[in-house]
Formats: sequence, C-alpha cells, structure tokens
Amino acid sequence: MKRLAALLAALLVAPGALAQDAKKEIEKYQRMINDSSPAELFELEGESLWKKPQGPRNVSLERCDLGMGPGVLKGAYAHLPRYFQDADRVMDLETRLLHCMTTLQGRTREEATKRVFGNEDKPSEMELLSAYIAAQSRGVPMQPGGAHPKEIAAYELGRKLFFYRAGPWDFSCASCHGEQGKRIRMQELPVLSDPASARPVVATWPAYRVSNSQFKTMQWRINDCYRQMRMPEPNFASELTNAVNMFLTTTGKGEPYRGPGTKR
Amino acid sequence: MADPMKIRTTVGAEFTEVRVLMVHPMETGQRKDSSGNLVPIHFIQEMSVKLNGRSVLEGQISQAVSRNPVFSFRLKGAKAGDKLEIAWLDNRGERNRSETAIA
Amino acid sequence: MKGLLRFSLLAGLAACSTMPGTSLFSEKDFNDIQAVMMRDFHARGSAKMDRIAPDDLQKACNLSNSSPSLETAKALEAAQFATIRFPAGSLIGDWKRGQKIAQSGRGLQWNDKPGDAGGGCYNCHQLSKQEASYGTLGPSLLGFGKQRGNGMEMQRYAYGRVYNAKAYNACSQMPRLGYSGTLTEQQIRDVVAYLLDPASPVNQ
Amino acid sequence: MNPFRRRTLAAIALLLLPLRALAAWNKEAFQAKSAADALKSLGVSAPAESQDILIEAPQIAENGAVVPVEITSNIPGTRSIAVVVEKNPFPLVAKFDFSESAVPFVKVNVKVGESSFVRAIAEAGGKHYTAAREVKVTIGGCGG
Repeated sequence: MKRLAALLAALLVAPGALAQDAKKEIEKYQRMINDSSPAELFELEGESLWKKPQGPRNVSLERCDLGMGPGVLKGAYAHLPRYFQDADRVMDLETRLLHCMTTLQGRTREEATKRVFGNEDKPSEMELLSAYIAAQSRGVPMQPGGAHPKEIAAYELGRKLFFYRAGPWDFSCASCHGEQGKRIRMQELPVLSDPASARPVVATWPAYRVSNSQFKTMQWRINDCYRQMRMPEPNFASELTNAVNMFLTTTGKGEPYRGPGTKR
Repeated sequence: MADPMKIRTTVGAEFTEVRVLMVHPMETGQRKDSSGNLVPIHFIQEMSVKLNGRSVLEGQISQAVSRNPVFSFRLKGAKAGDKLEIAWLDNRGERNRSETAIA
Repeated sequence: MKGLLRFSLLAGLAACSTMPGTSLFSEKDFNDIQAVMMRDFHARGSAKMDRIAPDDLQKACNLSNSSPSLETAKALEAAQFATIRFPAGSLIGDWKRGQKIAQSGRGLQWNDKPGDAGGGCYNCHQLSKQEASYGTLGPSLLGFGKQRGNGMEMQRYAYGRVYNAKAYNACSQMPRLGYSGTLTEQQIRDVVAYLLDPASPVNQ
Repeated sequence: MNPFRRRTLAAIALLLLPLRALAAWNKEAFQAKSAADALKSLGVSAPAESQDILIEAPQIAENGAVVPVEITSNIPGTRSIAVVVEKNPFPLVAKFDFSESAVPFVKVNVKVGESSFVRAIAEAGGKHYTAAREVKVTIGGCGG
C-alpha cells in the first residue's frame, strides 16, 4: 500500500505541473486566434441580413424589438434573456428573432426554423444575425432580466436543469461543469454555476469556432451539450433551452460583453 | 467569389500595419461536405499588395493557409491617403481585388 | 487486495461529492422537470424519449446532490452490482482494440451510427504516457495494470467498473458503459486489456 | 531535346516572361511531399540557423485548423520569408517576397496537420537562414 500511495502522490503532482504550463500556452493560443479571427465576416453578413426584406410581408427585421425598443441594437443582446410582454414569455436572442420573423415578416415558424444551425459552407440566418446583434453590445455589461416573476421562474428552472442528472450516461451539466480545474481532454471546463467562471464565458458567446470555421450560438451550445449528454434533442427556442440560457447568463452577469468570441 | 476583403490599416511611427481578411474556403481536397462527398481542392495561390500602384509584397500561398485567410503585413513609408490595393488569384483562376485608402 | 478496493472506493466518493448535502430537488421538482422535458425534447436518431425518465439511482443521486448517505450508497451499489454479468473465462481482450475504444468519444449520441461506440476514456482519464490530450475529471489510470497486476480479481474489478461504475461508487460521474448498452462484452474485455495487459501503452 | 538546347530555351523563356503582377506559383515546391524537397525546389540548401528570425506561435494549439504564426526577420536585406510545417502532407505553406518598402514580417493563420515544427526560411543577400518552433496540436473537446 505504501508504494502505491507514494506512486499516486507522484502522479497527482506530475500531471498538475504539466497542466499549468499547458494552460498558459492554451491561453496564448486563445489570445492569438482572437487577434486574427474571421468572426468579423459573420457580423458583416449578419448586418445585411438584418436589413434584408423577407417573408410574405417582404419586411426586414429592422423594426424588431429586442427589448429596448423597435430596431434598437445598442446593448440589446447584453440585456437578454428577458421577459417580453407581447409574447408573455422569457426569450433569448434567437427566440426573440424567431418571434420577429413570424410576427413582422409573416414567416411560418416551420419555415423559419427549418435550418437554425448552419455549417461551414453555409451559416444559418440565426448565426449571422446573432453575430451582428451581439457585436452591438460590445462593452455593455451583461444584465439579463431578473425582476419579473417569469424571469425568476426561468432562472430557477434553469438552475435545477443544470444539476439534473438524466439520460443513459447519468450526466447533468454539472457532471462536466461542476468542479474547478477539470478538463475534458485539453479542454478546460469552466464551472458555469460559479459567477467568476461563468462571466468570461457569458461575455464571449456567441462565438466563431476555429476548429470548423463555423459561428455558433447559445441555442446551438445548449443543443450540442444535450447531444453529448446522450439526451434526446431539445426543441429550438423552447422554454427549457431559454431557462438553461437564463441560468447561465444570470450566473455570469455583470461582465462587459466582449464578443463575439473566437474559440477552439 | 467576389466577397469584399476586409482591410484595416493602422499608421504607426515605424511602419503601417495592414490586416486583411479574405473570404475563401481554402479547401484541401480532403474535407467531406455534410452529405459525405469530398469537396474538391480550391485555394488562393497568389496574392499581391500594391501601394500607390507599385507592388510592395507578393505572396504565394497554399491550401495549408486557414479558411477565410487573415494576413498582417507591415509597410514602410506609407502615409494616410495612399492607395492600397490587394489582389488574389486562386487555383481555379478566380480573382478578387480590393482597394482602400490608408487611414 | 481488500484494502485497495476500499481505498479507491473512498477516493472515488470524495472526488465526486462536489456539492454540500442540501438537496436541490424535491419530489415535486421531479414531476415538473419530467413534464418540461417531455414537452421540450424530441427523439432524434438513437436518442429516444424513453431516455428522459430518471431511474431510481438517478433519483437518489439527484435528491442528494450526488453525495448520498453511506447506507443509501451501499444499497444503490448493491443493486447496481447485481446488474453486472461477468462473462466466463478471461476478461482480458485485445488492448489494441481497447485503445481505439478509449480514444473514441462516440456512442449513444443522436448522430452516432449503431455500433459506432466508444468509451470516451481519454475524455476524463489519463491512461498512456504518449497521449498528452487527456481529461482530468477522473483519476489518472497511468500504470493501472503494472501496479495492480492482472489476476482474476483485478480483471473482475476492472470489468465490473467499466460495465457499471455505480456498483462501486453510487453517484460516480462515470457512465455505466455496459449497463447502458454503449459497449458490448467484447468491447469491455478490450478496454480491460488496455488497462491490464503488460504490453499495453498504459503499462509502459 | 538535348540538355543544351533545353537550357537555352529555358533561359530565353525566362527573359520573355512578362513582369507578372503576381509572383508565379511555384508548383514544384508547393507539391513537394517533404520539407527537404520543398526547400530544394525553392533553391534553398543548408540554410544557417539564425536567432534573428523570430517566430511567434502557440506552443499548444487546441486545434490545428487555425494556428496563428507571426514571423519577423531582423536579418538585414531580407527579401523573402517561406513558411514550412514539416509534418504537413505538403510542408511548404507560403512564401512571401518583400520589396524595400515592406518590413520582412508576416502574420498568417496556417493549418498544422499534427504536432510539428513550424519552420521559417529567410533569404537575405543571396544566402538563406532558418529558425523553427514546435507547435503541439491537441484534440480539444470530447473527441466525438
């Protein structure tokens, strides 16, 4: 037993030391890809899409009210998710855009959600619009809604969902995002239930992913996590995804938005 | 492929930094698209940077340059208002050219 | 060998109890969450809706924030241990196939093709020296076979732990790879070989 | 065609080449499958190791698809910089020719197939110099 304990002790130190400078080098990599990132391209394309008349009513989204008045973009993303009186529910950016596509442009929900997640050959409307709109909140502290009863309920539901273990692999979000200093392979795992760890994440999503040259949104992020949790697929813009998003954004609120980010 | 390039210039004391973002898939010919077929090789081969009409930098690049290439260069003796021209040619003979005044 | 099992059991328990004991969920919560999930998820590929209903183990772990009382843990582990079927004969398969399984993160996801299964071991564990890209959610398994030998008892321990980790640590974050149908008996033997075979990179 | 005639023809052809606005793409060098062959096709032999070539690149890249590499040559009279990723299927990644009014500096995102040395080759005064940095490429995410 003594030999084993000594060996285990040595092991615990060795990987720790390696991890430290690996962490430093990966942070350098992240800084460098943020300096020279093609994310701007998505913002530009998103702007032209925001202004492009579409749908049976042949109207652009420029009159869409993202919570700060019709067409107001400055800081709008930083105040989402929030409660919207006209829809009587809590909405994040993509959910609100879908609302405007159906109510302003007269598009059917089915058509507007046919392709919500794109690929590197063809990004989706939601991805391009998210890039442009999020960019208009640069420098504005993240401040999602938190006073309305439905906002509080969304946060509470999101918090429970974050810790709720289910599915064939018994995972919850906290299974991976629950303990400080943990990694999946070389991927650092922020503890998203801890404000200090959640703030830099919330301030840099949505983001451009260098690994597949795609621009990714929060709805995709939550969708893809449930995929890796071996769960069935969450409905796009559902109450469930908005609740998880509300919990994450509220936990990480207060940090000035500095996205869209560039990630692995 | 005539998407505009995004050029940004910053005039400094010793040199002017030029950052250019080009729209190009830079396919290696090894990637499979969403329906599983190999996407044919397609990448920028040659590029040039001209200042007031005179070539100051020539580049030969390959499919090993990342998708939507981002380059940074440094030019000496450039001043605000000078004409900066960046052009590229890819392996299919497609061309693109963007011009801007140094800010 | 007995002491060793207890040692890793306690270590496992300590590693995964991340939240204080206060429970986040009440029985009522389970019904509410079940209703929201049934409404806001849909089946896709192999990921069907039957995956949403929690089993007794998941309920107990949710109720206790994954740190159940000692006797609850004992009862859960006993019930989980009963689900393990140990195949006859040697439990050591082919470590080369085991390495591929350990490297692959596939299995049971809605975009995985049937038979496209992996254990995802490197996601959470260090196993061989050569693979620098390893996770740290689970303890390092470097030199696992070299330290523990590969007698029948250790083969059963390794096989059982991969088949159903909750039989040894009730609310462990490690998936029940055999019980969930992710890995076949032969695939688990191959993973055991990767852990215990002296020729495996894990033991170099 | 005897070698003498071929060489003269080649020489004449060179003279007739119009002053191309774009540097002609060196097919042979870019299709070389080893770093040595690529350098040979560029007319580079036994480049001297040099401390005056600075390579700024991440030691660990979470993904090989986009690895920012910044190269500065402080060797006086540098006229070109070539970028080679030794373990790539086609090691020669890019070659930049600088006029007098361009600083011998370039920053570019490159693809690194697997952990490899990223090598820069500078040409100055008819001689060649080189430096290299290792970039480890890891598999980020859950590998599947």
